[in-house]
Amino acid sequence: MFFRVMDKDRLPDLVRGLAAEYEVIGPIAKGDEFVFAIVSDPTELRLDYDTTILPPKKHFMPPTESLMSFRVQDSEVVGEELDRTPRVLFGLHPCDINGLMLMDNVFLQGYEDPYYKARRESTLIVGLNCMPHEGCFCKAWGTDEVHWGFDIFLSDLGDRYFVSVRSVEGADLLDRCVETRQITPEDTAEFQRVASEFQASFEGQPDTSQVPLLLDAKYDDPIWEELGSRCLSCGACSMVCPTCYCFDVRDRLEPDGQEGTRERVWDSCLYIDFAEVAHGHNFRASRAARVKNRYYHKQWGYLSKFERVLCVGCGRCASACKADINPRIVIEALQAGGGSL
Amino acid sequence: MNPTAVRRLAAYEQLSANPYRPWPARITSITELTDKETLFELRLIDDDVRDAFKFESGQFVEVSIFGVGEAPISISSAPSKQGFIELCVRNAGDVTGALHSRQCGDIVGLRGPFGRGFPFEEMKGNDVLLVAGGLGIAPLKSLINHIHDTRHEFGKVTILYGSRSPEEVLFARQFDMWRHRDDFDLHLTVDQPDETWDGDVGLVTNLFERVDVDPAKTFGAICGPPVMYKYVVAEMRAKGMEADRIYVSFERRMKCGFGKCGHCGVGHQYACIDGPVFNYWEAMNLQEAM
Amino acid sequence: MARVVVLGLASDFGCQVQMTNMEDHLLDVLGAIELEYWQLAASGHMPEDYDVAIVEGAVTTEEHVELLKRVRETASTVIAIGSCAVTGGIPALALSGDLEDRVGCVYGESGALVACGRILPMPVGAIIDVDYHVVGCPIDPAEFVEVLHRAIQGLRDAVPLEPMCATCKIAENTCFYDRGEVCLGLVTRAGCGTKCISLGRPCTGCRGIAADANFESAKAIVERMGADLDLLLERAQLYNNARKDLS
Amino acid sequence: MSTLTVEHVARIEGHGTITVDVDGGEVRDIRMDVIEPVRLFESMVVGRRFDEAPLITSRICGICSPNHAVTSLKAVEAALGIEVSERTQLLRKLLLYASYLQNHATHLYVFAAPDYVGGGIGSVFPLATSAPDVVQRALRIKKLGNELTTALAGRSVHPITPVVGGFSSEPAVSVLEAFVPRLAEAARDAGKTAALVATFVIPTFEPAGEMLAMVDSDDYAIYEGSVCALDAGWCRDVSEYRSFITETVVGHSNAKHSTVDGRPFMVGALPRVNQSWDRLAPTARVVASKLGFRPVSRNTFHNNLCQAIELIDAAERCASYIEQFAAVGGSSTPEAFAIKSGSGSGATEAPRGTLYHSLSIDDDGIVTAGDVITPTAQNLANLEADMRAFAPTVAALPEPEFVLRIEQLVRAYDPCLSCSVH
Ligand SMILES: Cc1cc2nc3c(=O)[nH]c(=O)nc-3n(C[C@H](O)[C@H](O)[C@H](O)COP(=O)(O)OP(=O)(O)OC[C@H]3O[C@@H](n4cnc5c(N)ncnc54)[C@H](O)[C@@H]3O)c2cc1C
Ligand code: SF4
Ligand code: SF4
Ligand code: SF4
Repeated sequence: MFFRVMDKDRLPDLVRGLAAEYEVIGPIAKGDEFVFAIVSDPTELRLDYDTTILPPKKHFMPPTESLMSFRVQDSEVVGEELDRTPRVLFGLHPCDINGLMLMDNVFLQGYEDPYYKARRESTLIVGLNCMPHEGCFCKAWGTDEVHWGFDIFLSDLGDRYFVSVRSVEGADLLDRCVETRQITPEDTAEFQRVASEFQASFEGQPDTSQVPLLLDAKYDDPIWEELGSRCLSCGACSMVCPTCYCFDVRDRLEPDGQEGTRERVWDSCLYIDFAEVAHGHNFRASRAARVKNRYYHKQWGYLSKFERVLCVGCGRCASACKADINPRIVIEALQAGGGSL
Repeated sequence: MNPTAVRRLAAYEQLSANPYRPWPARITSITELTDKETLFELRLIDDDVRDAFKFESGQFVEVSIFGVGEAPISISSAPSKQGFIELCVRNAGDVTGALHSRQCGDIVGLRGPFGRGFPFEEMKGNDVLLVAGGLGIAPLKSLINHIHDTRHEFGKVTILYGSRSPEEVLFARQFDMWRHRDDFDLHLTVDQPDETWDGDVGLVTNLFERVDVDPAKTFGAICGPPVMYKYVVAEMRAKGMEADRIYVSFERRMKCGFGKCGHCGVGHQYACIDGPVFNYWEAMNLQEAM
Repeated sequence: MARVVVLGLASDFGCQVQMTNMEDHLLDVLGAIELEYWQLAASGHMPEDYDVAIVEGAVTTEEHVELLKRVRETASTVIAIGSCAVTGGIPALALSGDLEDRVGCVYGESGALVACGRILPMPVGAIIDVDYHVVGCPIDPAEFVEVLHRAIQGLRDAVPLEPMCATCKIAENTCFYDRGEVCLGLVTRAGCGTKCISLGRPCTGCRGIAADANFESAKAIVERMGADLDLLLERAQLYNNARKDLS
Repeated sequence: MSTLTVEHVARIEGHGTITVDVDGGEVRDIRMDVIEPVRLFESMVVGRRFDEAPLITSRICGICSPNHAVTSLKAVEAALGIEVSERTQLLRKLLLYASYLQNHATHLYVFAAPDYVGGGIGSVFPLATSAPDVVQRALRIKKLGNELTTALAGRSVHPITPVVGGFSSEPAVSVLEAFVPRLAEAARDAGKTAALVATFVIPTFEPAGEMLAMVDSDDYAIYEGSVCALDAGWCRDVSEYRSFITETVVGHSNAKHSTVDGRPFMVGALPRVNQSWDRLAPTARVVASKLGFRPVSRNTFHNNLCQAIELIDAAERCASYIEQFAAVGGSSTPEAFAIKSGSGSGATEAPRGTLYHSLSIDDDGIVTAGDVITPTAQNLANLEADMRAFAPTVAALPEPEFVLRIEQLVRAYDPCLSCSVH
């Protein structure tokens, strides 16, 4: 990794430079909130965003995507396209970059997922530092920082960005698109100051040190029933989660019934039929069992495989959940002995 | 490398390049077993893909019917038989129903094989106690046939198989013949007998009174409806078998078959890649397993 | 090929209009079936025999009841389309209060003349078994075609069981409850792509209450978010007045 | 005496049966029985919140739902004293006209044409093979109308975005502008449609009914204007509709019958073109004239041709509204308003004729009374009068021929029976 400094007023140059070669996707405003969307004009970019409604996973695994198209009559695959559009995801916060790396574990290990892989390989990541907002508990998981998983990373130093360059592509890009300069000792000092300020501004992060242990111990805790009675089984939490990856596969026929598309669509383990098998046996028939599964899978099951927890503490699920089911509160309640929230 | 090997390797790479992509296979034989279950013999159409397709007993394939969907189905034939696979399929919904309406010569899609099968090599030299309930016989049938094909490498082989009624006994004809063999100790039981039934009546667990087990040199293999496992395992344990010598095969909802879609979670494992065959020692520690 | 008839009970024909509103595909769809009777689009008589009956509209007369019974005897497959047919829809609003009063309100003293044979509105499923449901007011043409193909192939009915909020997040909408406004998406069957919400209107529940809705929790949410609970309950009736369990 | 019945007349919206009493070759009586079950909408809005009225009454008719929604909104706004912005009005007009495109195209090609083309083929579907270009043209216009309504209102049936005081969301100008070239094509398609309709062989027929339509001094009236009677020569404010239209319940039909000044009357494309001829888009007038249409025509069968003329007009007008929309400022965001008691009414010209809604609201915004008169309800008395006048002139024809002629007359009205029995 090496470092450069870029004056803030150069930002439009960088974005335009990128846009000449890539589809640039960054945070823009939608109503009172923010979304990642194609940026057609650098002034649309809202680098002051707190969080987005959907995480960047939608650009690697769209909510609905075609796996292949087929002909019914002779069972032939007639089309199978990998999306290799050159893209830049601009302005990702550390939690979301960490989220992507957790997705990578699933989709790039074991059987490689060609669709995910193609998008991942053709996408550059430009990271951006942030300040914790109300719902963040990334620090509790150690996902508040990111040391790889990006091509370049911008840290806001007021009138300039401290640019960390991680990849060759990142370095090339910077060279081609925008004027930067060498870092000075003052820049480094300021960079450190900003980083410390960031660290200091976290308040009341939950203690997650015992989470796997707690989950093991509290499998039959009444807390799960309480959460279950509230849960709408709506799945909103899974949709907005940067690390929820479950999907369903459906065949859709064209109106003439001759050809069709096999599609992958986002699914949620909170839906009632997620674990139902033929003849109606449902391995998680109760809402309580399904809510519990979300926590066990994320903070215990995944951990057992990849030595990380499948949560980056972004707080999106808590704000999407109308039933006020919030992992942070659940963790704190379990830590406090369980029994009720 | 010789040209054939190169070609096979290429086919194999193709097979694994996109694990979502089904390969066309032809239905080469259809045998109705019961009202609801049918045995399908399938052959992958591409020669090289077919040659590259290797599997173990207990593994499954995703059967794909374009326009309808996919369903995980255990391979019922033995790995020792190559060039085709047999699937014993119950008509239980969309895909399995559509498969039942297909005819000999029709083409469907196949992906796989997926999952962990039974530890065949490890079982060699030992006694084997296989317990099946209903359709659970499908994956065990592969193991039984495989053992049959290498019978001399195994000790005592006992099969306990429970069905709801005589009409629902799968592979009845074959088992009928086997009942009179002395290299397989086969016991069939039904819950609801009719006048034609001269075998045992009652749950499959009742059959345990009749079997002698040498726990130190026996492997257990279980597959059946979700409610069955707990009771069968208890019987095996009562016979002194260690948890790590018992293997169970689980059914879960599955979409991809290789650890991505998240549907088949059993505790912290996935039935598709960590199973469907689990060592009971592992399974014991999985929440929601039984 | 499946022989298909299209029948309308009490409705505004909106769903049948939607069936014609897939101009690019209408002929393709018609190529995949044998359309034997469709009063809206073609002259001809209802045939004696057919395979698939597509029924729009709520049941509001004794004649409808008789017709449906005949249909069920004849057709191997019955598809109910639209809220009127599936939940009773807007026509079922007439269930509240007294039918005679209502007739009087609209037709005055001569009401008795027109109300003859009129019964309380019901969904089709209250009279006969329905094999497939296309929900919504109006139905979405693409969803209709999808269900039609499922029916022709004999696949199972596939109305989403879960409520709307996940799709709403996929559409990246700001939740109405964050503004203190009542939205029926909390309990309404998913599958429309949250058209209304994405266009700035809260869900009015036209697809019917989701099979797996948690109505009790929804009520608690509305109160906690400071929205109008009465409004939630009233809105829930709008398309679900034939259900008695929503209060 | 014998009775001839045509049950469930095809290719009209709703269920109706024609009954003809014949005595020794003479037609004694002829009736249009609207067997569409009573739907009681006016009673259903009572007790609901005011903002649900447009949503509920939109379900009176799936074909002209934009008209019902907008008309009901006008009634609510009149009751609450809300003035909507110019931008909102423009969007509403565009919405209504876009729905004309799809309505008239559907009626002319799917409902009416099969009576005339190829010697009465019964449905449009055979044309897909015998005259694919005709079907393609029909679908093109219909699709454009649907897509434009969808762009404006979220879908073509039961609009989503029009709300009390404005729109909950509006399309980007660029989205609408993309329709302009297609509208130009649609105008040409509509011209060809008019030429096709002009080839329909129709009888000379001059019934005696009155004709009512909204008239606006500076626009072809669909969204606003006063109601004018062609023969009587008066114009009245729409809010007085109850004072000039008399509704009566008739024994044989679930729809009420309407009269004005004691006479049956017609509403729809023909009365509109007759009264607003000068305000039609010039191209529409030129095409109509070339095809030999001159106002005033009293021949009911000309209603189809007038629909085709309106199609041309609608295509032209939509394009010009889009242009105006790009230029007009302001906002369509719903106006702020306070809930208070009041009564109000509104009217628009639906494809089938003038549509009236009125509502009374109490202090809490709850509807206490509702009233709707649909175009078909207004037309029914006139339709029966026409049938009585027309039937004897074709009574000598063989029965199938006779029935076809009577059905042609019925379809000329483009009746919407489910609407009529709201
Ligand atoms: C590893 C493994 C091996 C297997 N081996 C075999 C085998 O050898 N032979 C065999 O026959 N089967 C086997 N199965 C089971 C088989 O996969 C299922 O029966 C099959 O997937 C059913 O698919 P389907 O499309 O036919 O049914 P579907 O149409 O998918 O119906 C089944 C599913 O849909 C649910 N469902 C049904 N109706 C509804 C409804 N109205 N609304 C919502 N949900 C509904 C069912 O409960 C179930 O979850 C195996 C399963 C696994 C996991
Ligand atoms: S579980 Fe919730 S907090 Fe954790 S990563 Fe997912 S959305 Fe964010
Ligand atoms: S968002 Fe909340 S209510 Fe919805 S499924 Fe998730 S936990 Fe349940
Ligand atoms: S309640 Fe309504 S607005 Fe909120 S998330 Fe659910 S569907 Fe969307």
